[in-house]
Amino acid sequence: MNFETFIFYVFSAITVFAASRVVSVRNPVFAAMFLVLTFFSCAGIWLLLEAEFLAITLVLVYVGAVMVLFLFVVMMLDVNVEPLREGFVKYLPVGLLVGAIMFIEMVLLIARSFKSDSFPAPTSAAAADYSNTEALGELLYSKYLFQFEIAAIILLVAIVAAIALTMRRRPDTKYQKPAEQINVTKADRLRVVKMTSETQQRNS
Amino acid sequence: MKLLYTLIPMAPLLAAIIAGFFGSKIGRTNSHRVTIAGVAVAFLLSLVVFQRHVLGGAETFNESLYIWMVSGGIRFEIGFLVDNLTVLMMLVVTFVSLMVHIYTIGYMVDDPGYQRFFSYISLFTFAMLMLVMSNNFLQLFFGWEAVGLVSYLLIGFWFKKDTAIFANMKAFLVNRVGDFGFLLGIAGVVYYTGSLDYFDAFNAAPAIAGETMNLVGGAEWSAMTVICILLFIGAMGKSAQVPLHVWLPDSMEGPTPISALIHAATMVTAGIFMVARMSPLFELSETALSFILIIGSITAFFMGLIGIVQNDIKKIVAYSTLSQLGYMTVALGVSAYSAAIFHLMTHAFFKALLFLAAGSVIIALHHEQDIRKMGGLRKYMPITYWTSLIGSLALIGFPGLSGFFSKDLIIEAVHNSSIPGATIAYYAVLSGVFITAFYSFRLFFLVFHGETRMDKHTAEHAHEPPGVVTWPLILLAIPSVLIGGLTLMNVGFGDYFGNAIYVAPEHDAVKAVAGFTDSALGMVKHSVATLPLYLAAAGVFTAWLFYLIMPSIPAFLHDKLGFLHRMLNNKYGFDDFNQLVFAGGSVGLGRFFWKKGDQTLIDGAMVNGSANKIGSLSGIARFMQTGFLFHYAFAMILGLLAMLTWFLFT
Amino acid sequence: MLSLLHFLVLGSILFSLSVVGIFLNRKNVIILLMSIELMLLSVNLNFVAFSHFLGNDDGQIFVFFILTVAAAEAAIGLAILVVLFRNRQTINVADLDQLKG
Amino acid sequence: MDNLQIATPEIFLLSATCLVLVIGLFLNKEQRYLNYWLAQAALLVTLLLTYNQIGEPASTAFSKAYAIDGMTSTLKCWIIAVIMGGFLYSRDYLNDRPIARAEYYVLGLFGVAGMMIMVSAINMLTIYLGLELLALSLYAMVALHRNNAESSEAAMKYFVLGALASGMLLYGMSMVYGATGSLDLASINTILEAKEERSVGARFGLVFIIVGLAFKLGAVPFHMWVPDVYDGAPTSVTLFISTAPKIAAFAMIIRLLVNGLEVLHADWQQMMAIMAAISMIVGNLVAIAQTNIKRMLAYSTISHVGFLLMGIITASNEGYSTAMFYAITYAFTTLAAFGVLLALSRNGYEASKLDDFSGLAKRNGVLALVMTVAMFSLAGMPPFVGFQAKLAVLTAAVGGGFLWLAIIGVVMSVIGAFYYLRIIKLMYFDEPIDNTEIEAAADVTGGLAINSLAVIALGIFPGLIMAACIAAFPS
Amino acid sequence: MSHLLSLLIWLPIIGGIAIIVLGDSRSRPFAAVVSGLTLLLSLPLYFSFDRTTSDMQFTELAAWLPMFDINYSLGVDGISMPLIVLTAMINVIVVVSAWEVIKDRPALYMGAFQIMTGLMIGVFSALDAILFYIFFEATLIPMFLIIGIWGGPNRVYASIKFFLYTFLGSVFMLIALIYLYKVGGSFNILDMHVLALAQKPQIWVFLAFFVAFAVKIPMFPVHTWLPDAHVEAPTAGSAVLAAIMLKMGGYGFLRFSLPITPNAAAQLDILMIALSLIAIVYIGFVALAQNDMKKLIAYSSISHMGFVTLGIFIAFRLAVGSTDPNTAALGIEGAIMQMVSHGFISAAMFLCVGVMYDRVHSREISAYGGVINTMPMFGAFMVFFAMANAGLPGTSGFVGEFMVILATFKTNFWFAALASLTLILGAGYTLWMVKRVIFGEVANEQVAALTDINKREFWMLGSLAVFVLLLGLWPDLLADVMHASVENLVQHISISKY
Repeated sequence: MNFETFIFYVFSAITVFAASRVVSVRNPVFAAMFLVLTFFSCAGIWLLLEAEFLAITLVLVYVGAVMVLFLFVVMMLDVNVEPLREGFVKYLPVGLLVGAIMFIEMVLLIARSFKSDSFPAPTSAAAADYSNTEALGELLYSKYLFQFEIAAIILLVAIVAAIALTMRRRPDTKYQKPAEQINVTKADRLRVVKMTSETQQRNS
Repeated sequence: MKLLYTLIPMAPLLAAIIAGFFGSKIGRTNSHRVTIAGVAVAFLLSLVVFQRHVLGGAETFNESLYIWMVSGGIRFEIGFLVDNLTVLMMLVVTFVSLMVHIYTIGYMVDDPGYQRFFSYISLFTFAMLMLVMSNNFLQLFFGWEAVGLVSYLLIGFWFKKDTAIFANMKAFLVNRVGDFGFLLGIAGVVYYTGSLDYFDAFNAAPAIAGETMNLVGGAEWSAMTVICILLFIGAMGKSAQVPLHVWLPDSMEGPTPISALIHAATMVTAGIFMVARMSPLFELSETALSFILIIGSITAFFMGLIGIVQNDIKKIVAYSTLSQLGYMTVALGVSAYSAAIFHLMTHAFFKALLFLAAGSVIIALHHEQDIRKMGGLRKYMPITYWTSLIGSLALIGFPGLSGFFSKDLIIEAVHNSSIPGATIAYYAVLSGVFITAFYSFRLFFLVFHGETRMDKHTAEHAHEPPGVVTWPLILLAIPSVLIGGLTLMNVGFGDYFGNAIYVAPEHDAVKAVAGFTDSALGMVKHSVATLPLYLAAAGVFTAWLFYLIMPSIPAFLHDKLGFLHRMLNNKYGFDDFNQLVFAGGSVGLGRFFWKKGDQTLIDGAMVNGSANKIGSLSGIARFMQTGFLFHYAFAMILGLLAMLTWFLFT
Repeated sequence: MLSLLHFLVLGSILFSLSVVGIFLNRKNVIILLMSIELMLLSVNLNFVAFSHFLGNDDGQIFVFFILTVAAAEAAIGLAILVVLFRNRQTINVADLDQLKG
Repeated sequence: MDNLQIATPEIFLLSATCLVLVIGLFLNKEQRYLNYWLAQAALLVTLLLTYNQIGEPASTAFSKAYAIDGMTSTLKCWIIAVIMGGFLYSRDYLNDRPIARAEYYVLGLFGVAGMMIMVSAINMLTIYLGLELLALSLYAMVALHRNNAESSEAAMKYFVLGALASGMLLYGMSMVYGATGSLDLASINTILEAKEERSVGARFGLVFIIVGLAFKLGAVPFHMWVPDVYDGAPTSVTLFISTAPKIAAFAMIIRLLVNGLEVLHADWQQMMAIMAAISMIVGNLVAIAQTNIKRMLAYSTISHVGFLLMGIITASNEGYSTAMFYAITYAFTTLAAFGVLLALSRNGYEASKLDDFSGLAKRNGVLALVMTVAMFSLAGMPPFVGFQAKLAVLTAAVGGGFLWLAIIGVVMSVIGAFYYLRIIKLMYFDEPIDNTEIEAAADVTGGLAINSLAVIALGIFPGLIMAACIAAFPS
Repeated sequence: MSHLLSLLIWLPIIGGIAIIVLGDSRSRPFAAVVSGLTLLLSLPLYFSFDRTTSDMQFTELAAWLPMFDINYSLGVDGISMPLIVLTAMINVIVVVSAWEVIKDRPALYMGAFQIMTGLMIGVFSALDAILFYIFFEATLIPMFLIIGIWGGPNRVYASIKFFLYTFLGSVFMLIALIYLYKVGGSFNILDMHVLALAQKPQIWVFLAFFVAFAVKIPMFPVHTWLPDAHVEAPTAGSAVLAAIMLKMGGYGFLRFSLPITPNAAAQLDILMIALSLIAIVYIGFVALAQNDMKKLIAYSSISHMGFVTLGIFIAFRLAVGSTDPNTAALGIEGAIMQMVSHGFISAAMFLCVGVMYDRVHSREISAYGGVINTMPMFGAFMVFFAMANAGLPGTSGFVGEFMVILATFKTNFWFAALASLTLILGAGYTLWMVKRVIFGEVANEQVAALTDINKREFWMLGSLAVFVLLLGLWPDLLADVMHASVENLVQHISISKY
């Protein structure tokens, strides 16, 4: 077992542990934190695979933005987590069984599909001046320019959608409207009511 | 010539159409004028035909009028076959019809359906003529059914009477049972001979005499026997042979003229005519003849018996008709076709006479038909009395009158026949003579003799009906007396028919009779030495004794032989049986099929059942859509898992 | 020596864990979403591994876009969650059963 | 043609959409109707631009990310046309509710762009992005009726399941990429043809890809979002989801399974055949029990997906063109049905119960007639186009050896006829429960009339579209 | 190349649409014009029909869907032509019958019938299988609406049952047609006739066709939609249903089952014959038990259609074994005869019931009695048509039954005997109804208040009576035109297709 392999197993262990905690802790906040851990360790594995740019992006974008968003929402909604855990134990065997079958089948199929001899590890490591970021950047802005634009649109959709869905004028918020305040006339505010005197009223 | 033959049936048809469709426009008088003219033309032209064929010895006429259809190599045609047999039938039909037409003027004078009635009877004359003049099975069946239709219409002529409309439906349906056989018989003829034409079929018949068909199990039946019996079943329906006789007594619900014309003189004899016409076929099957013989003798004997206990004047005559039809059938059974036709002819006259006379009585008594409420009418209506007497004597076979010749000929023929069953038949027809005489004169004595049992009012108004009624009686009485003697040697012994009737030499019972009678007079003389005459005399005497001299005897017998009386009164239970088993059974079966088969099994279990199944399945399937997001996700994951598994193992 | 299989198996473990997560946390939408994030992570791992072993950067580009889209997805998803919570005062999946049948 | 020319319609549409978005910010309540007209104008121009591309020779752009070929322009034209119709029918519905904002139209237009991208994409990445563009727009649109609990519930379900499906699709794509080393569909097919040992991995990925596709189409057992989303979404959005995206999904299937993985057709044929059969059975069966028309139409969609798949599984050009025909005709037939439903929902009243159709013939004869035509067409009765579509896919299926599937299909369509007939029965045989006259705007009525006439005309002369479908997949 | 058939199809369809568009006020005269013109146009079909050839005549051909080789191909032979003329005739009667009676949405009513007429003519003249199927199915739509909108109290159940039942049957035919197309490469019916098929596919194709046409005609045990549909349908709907729509099933057997799958007969003919006989006898009994006039006539229709199928499938026995092709022709011609004749008679019977229903608003037999007292002219018609229904010689009802019985006798005596039972049963249920409804004393006040038929009704029933009589007295008018085609058909089915 060389060092790389060791590192791989360490990170893998952390990843698997963290991922299993994500799905098994009771508090969503902890789940989010374990997810962050998963991402971190995964980023480490990606580094092993010479995907430096993505590893960084994963940490920055995912952990820095998406997971924070998750946490933000979790806290904002302040949900009572107890009822959400109902049936956890009841479904544990089923979930594990399904997961196990899924895992076994996938491994069998993967093993059948991607035999190591047909996918040899790259013989030589990249040159020292090779920049993964640069390589990706070049691809992104040439070959994948069109997709890049679409991605931009998708983000725009997300913005529009998020705003359209969540931004609201609270009806109980009070606003000042200076223009209207100035334009007020006497008639708007004052009303002279004609009424009979109280004595007459009593007599009638 | 074709035109002449065509004109004979067409004249009454035209008259029927005029009276039927425009009757209300042209009025009553014109209606009867036009129909009588139509029938008269037919009668006169029939005389011309008689002159040409019988006297002039013209060739048999056999031509098609038009091609009805050609299909499957079979020609369906409408055409005429005129030979001596046809001529005889034409004369009888047109003559009796003419008489009835005239008679109707008087009989139906008060009826609101006057024009309709004339239209019907003219239509009937047309249909009957088409039947007898046919040269093929198709047209025969046409006429067969057409007369049935008119009979249906006429029995139900008084459509408000429940009994009448029941009777007409019954008549039609019972006839249909006969037609069921008849049609199959025709189909058989077509199958084996490939033609509907009489002559083609007759010519082909001997060749297929040996053919057999497998009906039930392994037994092979002679095809000819099957065909002949089937055809005869048709005749049983139309000619009211046991057990299909049940409609005829009920048909007396119709106006009396049609009882005379249709249910005595002409239509009911169509079966007899048909079998005679088919003699080349029937001669090929002794079994069929035997069957006919048995059926005929049963009818002749047992129906006569019922006549004894009836009290309705028309019913008595009707049972007498049944019995006489039995005689004719017996004659057919022993291959004495000529005798059968001979009796048909004489019977047509005297039975029409008897019916019309009965009608005359009925008119006189304001539609009273119960003979127990008559009596002593002789003094009120002499013409009716005398013509009735003639008719009755002719019926019982008083020597010299027409019925005597024909009936004795039949009895002798049966006596001489070697067809299986002839012995029984002989005794049946012989005892029938006594019975006939007895009920005929029971009727006669009760109506015309003895004390007047009518209420006073009726008695005062009883008188001889007008000339239109009496003249037909007189005109029918003449042939009733004479026709037998005149035509015995020709018609009775069959020389007259020439090729029209074929009798196999070994069956020829009439020839054997001819051995000891050489003339009409000779037969009269001979009769003195035979049993029938004495039996008839005994019958008359017994009737006289019972009903005029010692009325206590019938009452005594009634008490002592109650079961017999009841049985006869119930007509051996045929009606009840039919009503219960066939009518009730069919409707019950239909209801069972409908409720259990259609509604419960097919609709309930299969159609709606499957619909309901689908509906409930749908309801169950609907529950799988629980609304829970995780279930949806589970479904997707399990779907994926299933596909993976499937993929793993292929 | 690390082979492609190592990484793919790790990916399949993550995938299976996400499936288990869906089964176990069926009532909590947020953890459901996190499970799906795990699934995406396994996909990304696959892509990166393939990219490495094939010597082909297209896979990494794909991962880049998946990350982008996932971010957008998360934004919209959480927005919907917020809307839902405002309407229902709950994010319990078991309460989301007005639509069924 | 160079890159930009090929993508002109999309580029225009996206720019126009941004414009609509910006202009929308400056419109006050009274001017909001302009959103509608702007969106329609954008679509119209896009339609013209796309129409202009019909008949252009096949070519690719952006490093083989994007293409026009036989089917693209036709499908896009129909997508745009259907959505234009959808906007027309939805207009008054939206105006009556607090959703008629610029965002609605903007999201809709983005969705159209996503669909157009899905149609033209010939690269797995592009397909994924197009798909997500559409999906994200739809999630948002479903939830757009913010104060409506059902809408948000539906959106939540749609979103979670959609994300799950995307995850699975992506997993499949990763495997295909791993097996072939390419994202480009054409090269994938070439590589798989050349190197058979690679196909095992691709087949493994195929399973996941099929799940993703099946979800998008709504095939059983990945259909469960369909009824709930159809039901919960605002009717105008339901219309949107149920029409054009089916065309786009069809295109996506063609791209992935045919352009990319046709070598593996033996595998996906069988899987999808079974899915088609179950979809037809479940869709029709459950539709019978529905009392809500939107849910009923949802299950009807599921069953129609089965028919659509029937054409594709034959893995023959004949089958593809018939499926294409099916997708297009299904889209605009459903359009008419939802158009009527929208016309019935007025002023806060949500027409969704079957009983809302009671006696419609007496309340508004034209609407009833349009609905009748749509229902008969969906039931597959001649002479409506639904029959021609069914005939076409059945012919393909029988020709492809899927006789058993064809028989299941026709038997199920008989069961399906029942619930379509029930609507007609309600409209014509029953008396109205509510007697208020229903008035639809003249242009809406006109649009519905043209729509239903098209259903009839194409039923009688299916060659008008069929020719284009055949040309898209020349054999 | 004439466009007569096209005109016959499209004139009523377009006319029908125009009627609906023009609205209620002008619908009646307009419908009269459309139906009259259609009838006029149909006459040349009969009079300039070439009786010497079995080829299709008045053919039209236009490419329609070239990709599937589907053509707009029309033509008639001696089998289809009479049915087209019959359709045009009944159509006129329908318009007349509804003239004053239909008050609710008359334009839609008239329009629907005109459209249906066009579609039905299309069914009988299509030479392309898909074209045939389209017309065949499309007729369901107007009929569904007619039953559902103007029908009786249970109309919803009846109309949906009618629709689904027949729809279920015909989809199998669609599959069979597609299969044949895939095997033979053509949707042309005449090409299918000469297509060689092995035994097994033949049986399956035969069964598929069987389901479609058996439901339509209808045969036992898939007949139960008919009584419901008939009972609930408005008068003219019942008339058209019985007179024309059922014939589409018989026509289908002749045009598809017989020539395309003759060898399947070797194994299935006995089943077909058995079902036909059950229809004749079993349904005859069921009819006897009915209390509702329309139901009774509906059951009688099924029973009569039993003769059609019997005649048709007897041909299998006779022609395929090649014992007697001539008689096979007799059976088939008998079947066609029966179809045309039943077209007139059943229409007339339903119209008769309709005449009474319009006045009393009841179809129960027990609600009537002694109708002839107040409606003598009507009573005469009713009795006449009842007799025709019972197969009285001289009316057209006899001809077909007679021919079929003659033909059946050749296969088996007992078959013929069972078939002949209809003589008794048919007369039984028809006359029993007549007895209870028409004859007798006036049963109640409603009957007493009846008025006899008016001129319109007189001409309506009268013209039908004329045809019933004409065909009964001179069936050669009809038989003559079909000989060549039927002989060709018989020759065709006597050749094995392996």
